[in-house]
Amino acid sequence: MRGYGPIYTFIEAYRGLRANSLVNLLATGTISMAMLIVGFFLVVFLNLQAAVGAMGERLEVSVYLKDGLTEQDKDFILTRLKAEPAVKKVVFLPKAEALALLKKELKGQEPLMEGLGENPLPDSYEVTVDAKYADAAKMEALTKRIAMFFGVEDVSYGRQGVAVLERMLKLVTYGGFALAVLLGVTVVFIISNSVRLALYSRGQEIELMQWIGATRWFIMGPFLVEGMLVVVLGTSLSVGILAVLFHALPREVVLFLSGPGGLDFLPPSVIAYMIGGGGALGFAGGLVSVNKFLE
Amino acid sequence: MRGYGPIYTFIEAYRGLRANSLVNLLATGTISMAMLIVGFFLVVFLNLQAAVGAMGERLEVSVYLKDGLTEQDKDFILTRLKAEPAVKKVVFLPKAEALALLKKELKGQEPLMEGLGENPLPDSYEVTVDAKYADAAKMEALTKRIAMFFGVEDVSYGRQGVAVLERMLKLVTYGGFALAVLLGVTVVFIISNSVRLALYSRGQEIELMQWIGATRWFIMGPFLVEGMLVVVLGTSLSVGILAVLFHALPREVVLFLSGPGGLDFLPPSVIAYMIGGGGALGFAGGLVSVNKFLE
Amino acid sequence: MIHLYRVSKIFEGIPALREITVSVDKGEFVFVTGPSGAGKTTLLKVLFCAEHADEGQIIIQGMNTFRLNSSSIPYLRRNMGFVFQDYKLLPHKTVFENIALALKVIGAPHGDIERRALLSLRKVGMDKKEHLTPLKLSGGEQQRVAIARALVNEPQILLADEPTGNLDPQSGQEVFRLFKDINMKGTTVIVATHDWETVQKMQRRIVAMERGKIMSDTKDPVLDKAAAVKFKQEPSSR
Amino acid sequence: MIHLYRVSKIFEGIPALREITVSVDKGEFVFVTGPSGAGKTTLLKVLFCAEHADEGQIIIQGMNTFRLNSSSIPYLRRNMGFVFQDYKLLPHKTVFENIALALKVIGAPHGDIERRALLSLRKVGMDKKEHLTPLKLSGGEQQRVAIARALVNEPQILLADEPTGNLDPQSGQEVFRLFKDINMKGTTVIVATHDWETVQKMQRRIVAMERGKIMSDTKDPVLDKAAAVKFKQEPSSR
Ligand SMILES: Nc1ncnc2c1ncn2[C@@H]1O[C@H](COP(=O)(O)OP(=O)(O)OP(=O)(O)O)[C@@H](O)[C@H]1O
Ligand SMILES: Nc1ncnc2c1ncn2[C@@H]1O[C@H](COP(=O)(O)OP(=O)(O)OP(=O)(O)O)[C@@H](O)[C@H]1O
Ligand SMILES: [Mg+2]
Ligand SMILES: [Mg+2]
Repeated sequence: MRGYGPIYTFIEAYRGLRANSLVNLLATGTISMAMLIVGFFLVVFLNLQAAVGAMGERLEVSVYLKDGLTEQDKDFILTRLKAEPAVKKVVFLPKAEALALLKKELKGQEPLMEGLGENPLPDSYEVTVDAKYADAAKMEALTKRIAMFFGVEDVSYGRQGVAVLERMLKLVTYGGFALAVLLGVTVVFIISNSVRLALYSRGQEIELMQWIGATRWFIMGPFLVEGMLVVVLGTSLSVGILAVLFHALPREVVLFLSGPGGLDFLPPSVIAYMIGGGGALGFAGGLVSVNKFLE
Repeated sequence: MRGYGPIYTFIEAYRGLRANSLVNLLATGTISMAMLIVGFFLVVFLNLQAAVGAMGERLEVSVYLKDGLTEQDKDFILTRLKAEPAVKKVVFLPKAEALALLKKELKGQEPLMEGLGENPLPDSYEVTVDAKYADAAKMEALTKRIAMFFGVEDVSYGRQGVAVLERMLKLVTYGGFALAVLLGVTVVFIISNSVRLALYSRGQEIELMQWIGATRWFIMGPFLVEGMLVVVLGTSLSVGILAVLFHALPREVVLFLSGPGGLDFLPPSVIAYMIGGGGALGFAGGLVSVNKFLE
Repeated sequence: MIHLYRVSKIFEGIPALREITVSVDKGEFVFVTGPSGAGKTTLLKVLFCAEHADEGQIIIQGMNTFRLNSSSIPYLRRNMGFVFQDYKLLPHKTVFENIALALKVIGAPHGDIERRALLSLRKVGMDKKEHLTPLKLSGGEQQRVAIARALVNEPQILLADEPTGNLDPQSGQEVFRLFKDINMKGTTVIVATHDWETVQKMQRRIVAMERGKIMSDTKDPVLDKAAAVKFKQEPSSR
Repeated sequence: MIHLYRVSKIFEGIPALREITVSVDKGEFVFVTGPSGAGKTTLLKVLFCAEHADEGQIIIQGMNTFRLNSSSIPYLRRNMGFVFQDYKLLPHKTVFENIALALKVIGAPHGDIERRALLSLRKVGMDKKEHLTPLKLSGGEQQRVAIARALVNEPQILLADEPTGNLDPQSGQEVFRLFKDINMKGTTVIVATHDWETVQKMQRRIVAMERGKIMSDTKDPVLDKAAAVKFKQEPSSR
């Protein structure tokens, strides 16, 4: 094949794409459809992951202080809290501010507030816990420990929240993995099917090539490149459609769906992985099909 | 075609399916993929609609009563409330029960409760409004009217809730319609493409049939039936996959997603419509393709 | 029965038929000869309405083919049998199914199909291979199946394009004997062939073509005289 | 050069070749004849490694084809030209591209391709139609393109299956003249044909087959005598 191997391969692949435009259109459509699903779940997955991460960051414990502590007592508690490895941030919340916050929260139930004579709320330290400790057992241990500190009246945190967070993290991790495997298998199946279809519709050509002395690689090359191009095209198309759909999403839906970090589209690196991975799968799928066909 | 028309047509369609198994496999796969998306959105849409409906049914207005009203006063208010056409249901909530409810809601913030001497909450009527009145303007008018009643201290309802509900209803209606059109067009495109592909791969056969004196309908029949079968098969497959996925959904997700009515699968009537409609689309798509091909 | 008047067919600027005028009576047996690319296949295809003539008039069984709408072409074809130069057998159907299809298509009674198909296959000696697909047949066997298909409907007009090109002399002779029989029963037969020997031995009308024109016609004395020289040359040039 | 020893090929229980033993020397010119379905095509395909023989030994250019692994078959084929009975031209490529592909496939230098392809087409008189696709050619024209493709690589062995079935006598003669020329230059030529006239006129070795067996071989005195009767019959039965 002295010298014109790759050029020949690409020219033939391009001709193949044009000559079997209908087959390839259908294959590209199928693949972009599959990739659309992949992309859709990737968007959901990545956003969910970000949301879970953000939720972890907001993991807060309220440490209510007894009344009448001296500044020294309070500083001592602060120091001990900061010494805990699980603690990321500590903020002091005076009782007056706490009441203001509560009033805001209870908007529309003002009658309740009217009955309060003096501010019944205690001072508190609002502690932010590291996401690594988002685990029911660890949180329980931490709060028990803090509750023993001198001057601490009570410790409270969203027990339910932590449990939900924990399950969500598991769900996102395992569910995402299962989905990835399922969709990967589907994509490989579709691609190898499409390539086989393209081969099938050109069986005559392949047979003839074998009969005039063409080597295996000479025959296979264009088909593999063609399969790869179809996948890359289909994937790019799906990313494009997804981007259009994403930006056409009504504002209500975005607000409804978005986590604290807003709703993000696929980052470029993920898109690159999708296209690159798809191309590799297309090549591999093509290889399997062609080899079977040439037997 | 004296007598063996339909039998011949179905036998030939079945043979066609088997002979072009690869083409048909890809077509069936593509269609079931498309129908999977259609079905997925149908599930989401129908559940969302049910949820919105349920939310409408829970549209509640709290009518707080002044302290020290006589039973007669209260009865009079009740009668007037019931006379409002928008009102569906009225329940009396004594102040003691209201406090119990509040305590439950404020679980974890007990220190607040401790400061309360006497029950500061008023008695109230909890009014359920008909879903037809889930409209910001109408709600505003209604609450203004009720606030003027003798003995009523204040009226409150989830202003935000109503606005969200209104937008959601719009979104579900318009968005659902747009999606349906988009997916319908996609399905028609895929089907007519698949049929054309099947025709294309059997161009030789069709040409020959024309040359031995076959009429248009004799040639077209099996292809149309074949196209229809492919679509019906693909759709049934997609419903099956969807059902399996639906029942394999982790409990967490179901809880996370479900509205007050629980998460429901597609009702049989919708499945029947999907399959029937798909079959009709397949037939129509086939008709267009075959006619073009026979020119 | 068949009348062509100044019929021309042009493919991408190159004429394949140039003002062909020829008439064939009912029950005639006509050979069409001429070198490769002379236009024999094109002539037969035009008669079969498989190619549309660009100019001239074609009248078959009293019908002007230019005036036919496309939905009546199938019915015209049901009176004709065509042996294609490249057979055109369906590769995924068996020999029997290939023949049976030709009967089904014209709506032959269900019960008759098997009997008639096998009878036709027997005539060309292919009844023993009825269950094979054409890909498993030798060239000559495929050709005989194509002939059986053209004959199965007992057409009023038989058009055969090089029907013995892949047959050994003996099989070829049998095929011509078959054509003679069907001709005796009243079928008009038009055969395009290179088989000079048979053509001369059969003593039938010969239309010789070259570059899209009729060079000689043994039924037309004027043309025939003009081509006398050519005829004499033919055997020696072989 | 080519040795077959007790080669058999069975298709679904029916033998197409039965214990064929034959040798062809380098530079020989051999005709293979026999009735339709005798096994001529199968014999050529076995030589070409397009069909796998079920029994026996096949040695081509010193290589035992049973011992070849599949990746070296392409290289064996590069020394052979094959004219297929059904042409096997690619319908979506032009005549020129069909020929050029045969050169590309074996890695001919880029600059040579056009010149060699056109030269080969000119030899069969098809250079003027190089831009057409095979579907637009007449039967005989397609056959000549198939011949041009088999010759373009100047193969050491030429296998031609019924190469003149769709050609008029004159074109057919030119093709045989071409084969004679290439044979003179040292190429071994094996032709399966029904064209008795040419076969007898050419005065070359004749291998006659029937029902998968070699019935006579003009180079093998024993077989030849046994078949003498048959030969005498042949012309009269035509
Ligand atoms: N579809 C087409 N497009 C372009 N040219 C065509 C087409 N069909 C036929 N031709 C040209 O018309 C001419 C006559 O073709 P035709 O097939 O009628 O010849 P023929 O007499 O049957 O030859 P043969 O004996 O080789 O079969 C040829 O030169 C061929 O190239
Ligand atoms: N793939 C196959 N499967 C089954 N039978 C086959 C196959 N190929 C050939 N045959 C049978 O083998 C026999 C010999 O076929 P072959 O093609 O060699 O004959 P041939 O001598 O070339 O005949 P022709 O002159 O008609 O071309 C035939 O009877 C044919 O039906
Ligand atoms: Mg012809
Ligand atoms: Mg043969």
